[in-house]
Amino acid sequence: MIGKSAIVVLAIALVAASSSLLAQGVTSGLRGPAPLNEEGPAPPMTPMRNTAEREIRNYPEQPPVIPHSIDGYQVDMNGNKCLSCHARARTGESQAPMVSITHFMDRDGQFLASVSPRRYFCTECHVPQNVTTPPVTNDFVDIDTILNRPAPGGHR
Amino acid sequence: MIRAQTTIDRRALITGRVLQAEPVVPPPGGEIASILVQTRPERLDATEAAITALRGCEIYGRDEKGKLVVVVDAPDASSLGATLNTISALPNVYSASLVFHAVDADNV
Amino acid sequence: MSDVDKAPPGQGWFARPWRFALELWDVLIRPSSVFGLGVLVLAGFVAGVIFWGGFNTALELTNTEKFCTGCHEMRDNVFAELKSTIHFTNRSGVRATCPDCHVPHNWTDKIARKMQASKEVWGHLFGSIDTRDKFVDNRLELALHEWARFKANDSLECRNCHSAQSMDITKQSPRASVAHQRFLFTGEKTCIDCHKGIAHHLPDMRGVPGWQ
Amino acid sequence: MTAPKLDRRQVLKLEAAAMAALAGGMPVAAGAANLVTERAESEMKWDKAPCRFCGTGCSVMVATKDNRVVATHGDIKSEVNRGLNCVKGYFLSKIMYGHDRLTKPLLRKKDGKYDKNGDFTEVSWNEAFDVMTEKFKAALKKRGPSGIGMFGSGQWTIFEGYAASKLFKAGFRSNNIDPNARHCMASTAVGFMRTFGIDEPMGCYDDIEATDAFVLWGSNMAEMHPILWTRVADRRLSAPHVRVAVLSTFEHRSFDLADIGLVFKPQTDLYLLNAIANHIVKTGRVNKDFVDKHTLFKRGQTDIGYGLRPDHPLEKKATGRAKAGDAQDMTYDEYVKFVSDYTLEKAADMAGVPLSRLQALAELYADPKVKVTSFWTMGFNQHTRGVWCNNLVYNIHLLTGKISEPGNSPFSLTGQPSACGTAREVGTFSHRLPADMVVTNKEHRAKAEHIWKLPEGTIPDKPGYHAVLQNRMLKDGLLNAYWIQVNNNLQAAANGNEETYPGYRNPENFIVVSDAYPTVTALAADLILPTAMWVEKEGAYGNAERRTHTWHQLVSAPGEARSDLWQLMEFSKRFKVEEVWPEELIAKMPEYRGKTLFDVLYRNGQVDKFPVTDIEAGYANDESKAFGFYVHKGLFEEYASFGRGHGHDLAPYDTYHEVRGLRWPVVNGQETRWRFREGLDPYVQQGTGVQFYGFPDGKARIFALPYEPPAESPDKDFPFWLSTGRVLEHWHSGTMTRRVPELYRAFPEAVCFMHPDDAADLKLRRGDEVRVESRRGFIRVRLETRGRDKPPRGLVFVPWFDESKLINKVTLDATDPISLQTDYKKCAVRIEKVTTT
Repeated sequence: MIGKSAIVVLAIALVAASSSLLAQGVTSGLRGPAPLNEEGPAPPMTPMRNTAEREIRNYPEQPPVIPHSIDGYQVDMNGNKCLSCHARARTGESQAPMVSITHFMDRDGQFLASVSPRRYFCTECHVPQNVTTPPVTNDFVDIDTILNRPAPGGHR
Repeated sequence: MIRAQTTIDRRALITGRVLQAEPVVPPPGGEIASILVQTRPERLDATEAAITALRGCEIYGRDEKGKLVVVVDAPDASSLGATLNTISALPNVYSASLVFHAVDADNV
Repeated sequence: MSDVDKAPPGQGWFARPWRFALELWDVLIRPSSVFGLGVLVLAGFVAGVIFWGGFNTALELTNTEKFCTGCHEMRDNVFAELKSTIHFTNRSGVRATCPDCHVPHNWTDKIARKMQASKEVWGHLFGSIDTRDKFVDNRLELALHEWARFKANDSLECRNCHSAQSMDITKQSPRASVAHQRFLFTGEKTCIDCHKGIAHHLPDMRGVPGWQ
Repeated sequence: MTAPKLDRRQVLKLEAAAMAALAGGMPVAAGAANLVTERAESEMKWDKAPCRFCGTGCSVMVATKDNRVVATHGDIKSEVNRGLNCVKGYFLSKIMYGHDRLTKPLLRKKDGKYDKNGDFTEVSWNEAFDVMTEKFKAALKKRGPSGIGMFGSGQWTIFEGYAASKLFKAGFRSNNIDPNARHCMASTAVGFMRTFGIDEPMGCYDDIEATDAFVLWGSNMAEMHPILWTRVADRRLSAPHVRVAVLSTFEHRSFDLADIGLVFKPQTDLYLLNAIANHIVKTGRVNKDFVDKHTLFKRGQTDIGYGLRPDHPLEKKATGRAKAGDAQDMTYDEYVKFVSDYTLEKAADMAGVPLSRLQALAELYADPKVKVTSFWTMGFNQHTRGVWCNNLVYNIHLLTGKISEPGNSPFSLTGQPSACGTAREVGTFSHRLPADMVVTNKEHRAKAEHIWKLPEGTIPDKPGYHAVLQNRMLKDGLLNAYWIQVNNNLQAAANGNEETYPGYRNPENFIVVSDAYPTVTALAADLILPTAMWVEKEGAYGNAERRTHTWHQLVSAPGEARSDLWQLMEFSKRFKVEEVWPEELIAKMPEYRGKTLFDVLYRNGQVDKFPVTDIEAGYANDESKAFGFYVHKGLFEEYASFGRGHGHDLAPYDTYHEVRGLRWPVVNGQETRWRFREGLDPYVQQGTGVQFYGFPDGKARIFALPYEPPAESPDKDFPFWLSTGRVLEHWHSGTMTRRVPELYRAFPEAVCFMHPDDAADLKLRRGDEVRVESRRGFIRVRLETRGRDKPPRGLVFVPWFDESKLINKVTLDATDPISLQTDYKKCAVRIEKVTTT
């Protein structure tokens, strides 16, 4: 399946490259092979990563990405599906990681008994991940790599 | 508290870690948090002493205007919360704000 | 029949059918002089099958998604919500229709549920849920009924398709696999305990066990 | 086993301590002695900077080590975000490190010299500027100042926008400079000027914690202004009496918090707004005292057209086109009669919304006891009647007197980090000058010329080409040398297939693009200049609540990348006054003879007033090092002199490096949170109570403006409405966010959101590849019938962040005729399945 679509993409790339009047020494991986005045095919939609493994973070302040699918999760005035597993009172049963207690602080720094309403909409900061490889890589280097030391808090 | 688990942990089963020789233990506590405490400047020493006496609390900074940087190392989140509440309830403490929280969960 | 036809006009609405009934009774208790007993028994059986079949067909007609979504209350609210869920579209195209989940499959429960449903017809006629806002106001009550039913019958309608026995946990995501082993297979929880809101939007969940 | 673990925990504790010390503004003292070495070696430097993305203007703390950004997090000291960031903000640390960062100038060359159809070839800055200078001089010679132009941005720093505006309007004497804020904020800016005579919101974000009701008009704050949404959610969920109303043409994430959700038919917002005003009048809830004292009534020009090319049939038949912005005086009674046609019943019917909900919404505004904050963004602004929408929502707030006090606030949110700070306040629009002045006003020009020490008559008196017109002029070959900075207009401008792309590739034109990455706009250019971004330079932004905030340069730009500011100033050295000014102008100031534009504009005794030693110790400043003076401070102070004493007062430059921004006017060191109200705004005269001092009479304008249909509506050939917009995880054209792996994976490619029943009718299913096609162009995209956006039947939504699916080839370049801003929310398309061969 993947191989097949890769061949299709490659073929289109070849056609595009040979037919384009604008032979460009610079390309954009994000644009893909289609010339600017044409539109290429849309690759198939990718599934959400759906595991229980936590992703490594680059620094402690980075919000963890969601390693599982949240398709159909309701987070609104009626209820918060995320908290039905990740809330402090629920983690014993669900075995899900508890929300960090930083989430219990309100805007004025007061410590509340439960998650602060300002943090209610989880997906403002935590996002699920599609199973796909970004066409452009990123050269960010974290402090631990710079200092060549073990990550001070890889898993949180 | 850390205790060795005798039965097979399901998570370990799923992740395949059950095959490793080491006994599977629940993640060691290691809840690290820093708390910024504002106290009455003239009672700074007393407050500092009171906080140092609390389990897992260390003072990492102080300033004469009555501020203290407290780093807490707690075994779990609820004792962290308890510590925070204890500090804010100390006499002469105006406010105790949690600034940073992370879990040093070494389960690799 | 001829008597009825000849009945003088102007007689009361009660007298006519009454006389007809008496006459019919007369005919029915008189032994047949034309058909044999076997024929009669067989005919009675066939008639019974037809009658029963008709009843059941009619009942089953009310047991289709088309019937359910014939009312706008259902079509514009719960059915519209279903459309964006896994029970409407999924990888294998096996989908659940309204009665699959909401009508008990065994007969006595089904009839009981159908009798309850007459209340919904009443509600439709009198417009108790004729706007989205009214539906939303009543959502908690409606949902509580269904949750209670699922809880009481151990999520029977779920299990008609999702048999715990037939689950291959190696094909499930790690999270689902762990949860099913721990709660479902041990009987500690039933499907609806964790899967509320899987096919429709949730009502206000404050106070519902397991929710914040 | 145990040794490395101990280290890890200690490192973590040190980080925790550093964070708390930072929050408390204290130096970090070492903990246990054995940690000192570890600390010294591992210490990161933490500095503040505003977020690079939207107009919310969150402050972030940026950690650097060895000349690299290694971490970022929300700034606890910032009033705006109090320690929070949205997912984009948390990943700011990675935006500069996309693997394909541009590090050398690239020129299209064939056989060793420039050729429009050549391949991009690395060249030196010198060669790049040589060719560019030649092309600009040729265009100036051929067509005069109208032959050159620039397209800038609300992402320019204040210094960059100011330097560019000065270079073009004064140096080259061309008003053909416009920011991409034209696509974003123009309707709001013009709306403010029209109603209040002065730009930008009277309130501030503090309104959120003070209000009883939020009304979102065409704003999906949950995705586009996430941190403000956390404040709205906080307010709604912690104060049970608070209500949230959300209005949109499709259901989106903000509806998750809505008490009153209204999905209305496109364009009928005009109807709803007038109906609410009518409801207020009819139910006797007009605040008569306020209206009498502080407002005037105006009847606006109608039938004003759609900003299309003049030969378009719609323009030919629009009778009010020539005087679109005009208005006549009217009385209160005439206004009452005008709105009486707009009943709630009719409006509900027109808009296709439940009457009960519309009544509930109208009551929020009408009830004198309920404080209301209205928020709006692109649903109002990207609208062929965008200025009208802005005026109409002010009507409602003015009729009830719910304005200029905590919690009562009509508030336009901005999309870009410095749409307010740079585009509007600096005045980089083709018709504006700093501090709300305009090029068409002789006194305003004279004032600018005076401050800039230029001869009278330097600044041209006609507005230049605005954003959409620039593309048309490029295509028509009337604009021949064109410089684009900090934006991606090939992806962003509507009708890209018929206007933008042919314009850029027109053989008569030379297109320069300054960018950090090879965007589609850069790929369509002739010269690409590698550009420093965000904390690779010193900067200043102005957010949506009038907050000006600055940052220091924290790391160096990679390779030969240079900031936009350096590029502008360096380029100005290549023009002698004689080459760009007519003799009679030079004769007025002969001392400028023989000087370069750099000398005249930036070495004028003001911009170069502050020595490099004024730069705070410990910070690099590449531009100042290059030019030999503290460029940023000089530009800022000269710019600030426009507004000081005129309601736009800025604090001394150095102050901004110490604080998390200040909201102008800053008078006697105090920022202003609510304008126009006595006691809250120092500019309001004592005894007036409220004074809308933007107009000399101190009164705001209430406008009678009718419903008029959109430029293009669905028909049998093109049966669907197309609305475009953004998603949470990507910012604008995705240039930065799609290069962050976590954000890319969160929303990898654009999809077409459609109602499941529409999909079923078309025999389409989720995941099918479809063509979204209009009269102008098409794209191919996958169909989505689930997920965060839920369009009603008959409407599809396609986000525009994905450069592999240029949805703006499909959109229509119709604009609001007054603000000249494009309507990206309404055009007609058809959806067809792509049959794979």
